[in-house]
Amino acid sequence: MKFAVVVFPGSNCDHDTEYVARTVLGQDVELIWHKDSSLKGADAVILPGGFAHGDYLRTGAIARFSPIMQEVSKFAAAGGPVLGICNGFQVLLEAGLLPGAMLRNRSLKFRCEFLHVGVEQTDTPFTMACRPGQRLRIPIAHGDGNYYAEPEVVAQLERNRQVVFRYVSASGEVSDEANPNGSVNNIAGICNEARNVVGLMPHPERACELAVGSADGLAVFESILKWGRESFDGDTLTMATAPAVLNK
Amino acid sequence: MQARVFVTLKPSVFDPQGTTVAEALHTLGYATVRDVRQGKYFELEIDATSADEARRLAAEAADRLLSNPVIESYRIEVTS
Amino acid sequence: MQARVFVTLKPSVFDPQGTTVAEALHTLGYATVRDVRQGKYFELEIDATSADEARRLAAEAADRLLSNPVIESYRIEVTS
Amino acid sequence: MTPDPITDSVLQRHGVTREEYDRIVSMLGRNPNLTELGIFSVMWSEHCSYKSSRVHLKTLPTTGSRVLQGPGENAGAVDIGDGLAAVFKIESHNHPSFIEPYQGAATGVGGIIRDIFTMGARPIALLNSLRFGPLDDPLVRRTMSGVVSGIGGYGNAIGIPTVGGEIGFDRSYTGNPLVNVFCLGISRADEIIKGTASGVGNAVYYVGAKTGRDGIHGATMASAEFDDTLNEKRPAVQVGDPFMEKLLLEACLEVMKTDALVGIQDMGAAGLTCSTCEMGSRGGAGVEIDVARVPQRETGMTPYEIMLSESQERMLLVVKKGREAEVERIFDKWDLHAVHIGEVTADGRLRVKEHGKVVADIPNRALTDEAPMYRRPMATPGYLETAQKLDLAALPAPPSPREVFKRMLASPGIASKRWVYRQYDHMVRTNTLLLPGMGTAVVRVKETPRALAMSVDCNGRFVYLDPFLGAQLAVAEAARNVACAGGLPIGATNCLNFGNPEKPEIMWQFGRAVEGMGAACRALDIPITGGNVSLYNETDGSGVLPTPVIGVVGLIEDATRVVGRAFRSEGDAVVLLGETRNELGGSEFLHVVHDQIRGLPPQLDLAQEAALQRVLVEGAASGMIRSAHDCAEGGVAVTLAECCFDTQLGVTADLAGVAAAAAKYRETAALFSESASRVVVSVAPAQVAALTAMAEKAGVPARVIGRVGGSRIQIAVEGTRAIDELVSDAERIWATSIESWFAQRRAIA
Ligand SMILES: Nc1ncnc2c1ncn2[C@@H]1O[C@H](COP(=O)(O)OP(=O)(O)O)[C@@H](O)[C@H]1O
Ligand SMILES: [Mg+2]
Repeated sequence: MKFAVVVFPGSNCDHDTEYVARTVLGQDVELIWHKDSSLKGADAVILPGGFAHGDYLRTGAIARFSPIMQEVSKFAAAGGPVLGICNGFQVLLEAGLLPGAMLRNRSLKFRCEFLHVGVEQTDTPFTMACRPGQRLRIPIAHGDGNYYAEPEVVAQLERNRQVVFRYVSASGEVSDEANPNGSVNNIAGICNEARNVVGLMPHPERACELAVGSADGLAVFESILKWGRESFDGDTLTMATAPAVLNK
Repeated sequence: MQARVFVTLKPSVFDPQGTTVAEALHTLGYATVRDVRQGKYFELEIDATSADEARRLAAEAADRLLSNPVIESYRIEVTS
Repeated sequence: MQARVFVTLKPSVFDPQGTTVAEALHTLGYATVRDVRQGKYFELEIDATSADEARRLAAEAADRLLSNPVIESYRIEVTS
Repeated sequence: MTPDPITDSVLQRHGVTREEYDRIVSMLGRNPNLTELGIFSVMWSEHCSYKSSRVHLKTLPTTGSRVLQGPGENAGAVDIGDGLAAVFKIESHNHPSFIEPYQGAATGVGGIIRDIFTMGARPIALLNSLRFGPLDDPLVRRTMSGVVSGIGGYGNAIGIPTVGGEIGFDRSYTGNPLVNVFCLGISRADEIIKGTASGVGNAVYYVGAKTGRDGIHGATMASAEFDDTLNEKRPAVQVGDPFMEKLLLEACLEVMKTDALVGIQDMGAAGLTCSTCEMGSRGGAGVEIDVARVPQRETGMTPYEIMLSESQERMLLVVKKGREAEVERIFDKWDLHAVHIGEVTADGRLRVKEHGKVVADIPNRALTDEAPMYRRPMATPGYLETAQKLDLAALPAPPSPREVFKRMLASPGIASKRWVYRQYDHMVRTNTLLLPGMGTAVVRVKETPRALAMSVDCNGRFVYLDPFLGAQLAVAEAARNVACAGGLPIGATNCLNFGNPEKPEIMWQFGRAVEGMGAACRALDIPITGGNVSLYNETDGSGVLPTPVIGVVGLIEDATRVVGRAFRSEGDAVVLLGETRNELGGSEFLHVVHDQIRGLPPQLDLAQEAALQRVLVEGAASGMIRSAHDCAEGGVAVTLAECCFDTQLGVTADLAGVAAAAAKYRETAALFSESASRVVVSVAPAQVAALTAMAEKAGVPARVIGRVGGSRIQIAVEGTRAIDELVSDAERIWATSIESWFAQRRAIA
């Protein structure tokens, strides 16, 4: 499979994401500069973590105007899998590809640590290889991860099963103590209605080798590969079949 | 011409920064401060021929960039 | 009573946020925006009997907590 | 040029003495104008010229088979195999961090990062060493809160992990916190880039943030004691822009891959002045620039202001003639505009023009190599004799061991620093093999089998009580920490934080500490490849504890054999390497229980220390040692507890008594003595014999003191139970102590 990792000025997890795709998973990856206007034939797009444009103004606010975002939107509209990790999630929110917005962490502090998230939905390209309810031990590292949406929007997300990841305790409970930033309903990650665009605050790419503390994040990347295998038609990946795979 | 844009969180959105400031003020003994909301403030120096033009421009900038309508609203003042 | 406190970086202090916002606006085609300075904005709801009292209180809060006199200055407006 | 009249008050404002002024006149063969005086004043300030410290620093060992770059460049470098180099340095930002904690600390991080990527290395790790006053002071909490946010705010945004550090607390730092930041990067050994200007006619480029009036006189401020004129000096604070620096970092590394670059240096203290004359001086060339071409943020800036500005995130480059377009293109891609501001000349002078008119013209060497150097008078401090006396027998009896143990765990110097490191992104770049709290900071070097361990250390109490020994102990501790993780110490950098060098007693502390540091580094075979001196750390005349921080880098050949501090398995044997003596002088115990800094620091046998470290490195490499933790503040008792916390495995141990201590302190000494060269390790029971044999062969005392297991920390002294706590209870005390000071409301107010 071929991954595109978008590089905004200020992205800083671009190389980590590339490393996982290329070195840990042995896939083809291309780093795509934000001013490019092509995704270079990628099968899956990842917006990595970091501080695009310094996160000045609001996280993700300036990045959404980058030329590449038009391509990302088109790719997403065609059913292509798009993953936003941390800052990438924030960009997807600002770009309107996912609903809601991010507020400062309720502690008002940046927070970096390993924690647990529960995988609630396994019909997205990024969770297909997970067991429903699977707990992943992966780290967060953000100052603005306090997910917010209007109550109706949250209700709709819940109804449509669009909450993909939730912060949970080590034993799997959804509790306030397990919520690192104040996100509504402990939301750690969501998908769009078509389920092909996913954003999450924790960093799966930082948890893909036991040497760095956990390999649980691999589940996310292996899901993409599984999605790829199942979406193949002959030897070309056809976006047209993607929704079918997801709805199986 | 100068346009001032005030961006604040909508009333329905919890404002952790404002709340913390309010609590800190209470700790410092300012019991009469009932509530604090924190927002952003922008001063835009604009080459415009009229206050209206400056205001229109600032509003566009606020809509497109300076505020996020999901959580924020804004107000504009123009001075010269 | 509401006191509004505007905290801005002193004119000589570098404002990377404002600069970045200005550049973003230029990229979006707003060439007439010459300069942007970004600051903080606080709305304090104060139980005060006079505008003067509210202003005095807000100034004290600004001095002690809301602004850092080394790099920032502030301005206060009181409305009711 | 018509020389401006230079009065005494002008000299005073520039921190230039009459003698120094006369020297300037004779070097120039004429009176300087004001711009030139400004240039001299910043270059001859303590901060840039090291005029009080150079004679001492020259005695440090700086060479070794692995040293690729010693002191003198922007950072040092050592060979780590596979054709790679570790490039590292530590630097202070103490004074700015007191004035504006967030920005002061943030720009400190920005500055040291530039020093590393300037050498062509990609920065991969940050550490910091911090000192504050006691936390019960709200002002101290505000300072600490701001400093920690600032370090995180910059490092997190630029995407370099802050993987470790240390923090100490003492009253002497209340008005003068220490903020020392260490950065390490990796480059190809044969592609290290230097800060050199050479090749007549080559272009001098400026790139990065525009120049403003910020930080003018920053360098001279950092060299002046704080007093009540502080307010006037306040505008000298700079605001950092990590986003700009991230662009600079990426763009510079990309430019360095071409061979279009001759040299590069960041504009740190003394900005454009320092970078131009130092690059010229290193290359034996001259540099001519026109300040009118320098991008400016404010209008009406004078040449004086432009030359002295300390605006952050700026770099000076010398580009080969004919390659300019190539370099400009790379910067353009990153939305940075490199500006051609001058040329390299043959005459060895720094020539500054404004719209073509010469406004300053000074021989480079007068500003650098020929800057004044002082051998300042030294005198043994008066406090020493009394302070070094400690008579345990005369002290009241200590509280119960259990009580002392709990108070020690809660003492901010010992308590968990989680509140701090949780605010730092310590995982970005996915190299961090031991996260903060799990042991010595270790990062792997991708694409090689290796890893690097790093530790920054200093116990200011020890240095205060005996600067020579205290500095030796700092080196020994940092190297030991690195060895605990399995790292062979291969290089070091230092940051020497002292008071006012014009006071003979301070200068004595400084001189003795440098001697001690040099002796220890020689004995342990650790070259010092660079560092930083921060003097005048005093507020209204009272100095900080002398704090020579050392940062040691260790090489781990096999990144899969990294040793952490936490116990790993139930049933493992706990072995104490080294010997516990009656050494409570300058200890955390005396500080916590008796609020005193007294006595003599622990003795140090450097040969013994070296032997211990060899055992640790070998024991790690062979996979025999499963966990290792240095005994430092708080002694064996605290060390054992810290080994339990991460994995929640308990321990049962029985310690030997310490005969030499006064009877009522024998138990205390066994538990809390801070004797050097000791490490608590755990090994599988089957490995005990092999480990003890290895230790014996090396001449290192090794004694099995207990075993891992259960849910309690049970420590006896000669069979008598002294401490017995649930791991979880002890951990709660230790984990929440610092955090509780910063419960939201308290922290901000
Ligand atoms: N200023 C700091 N920045 C980052 N990490 C820190 C800092 N201070 C302490 N730490 C981390 O907290 C842990 C405990 O620190 P410390 O008690 O000094 O270690 P040790 O027990 O080795 O003496 C270490 O992992 C250390 O790296
Ligand atoms: Mg410690």
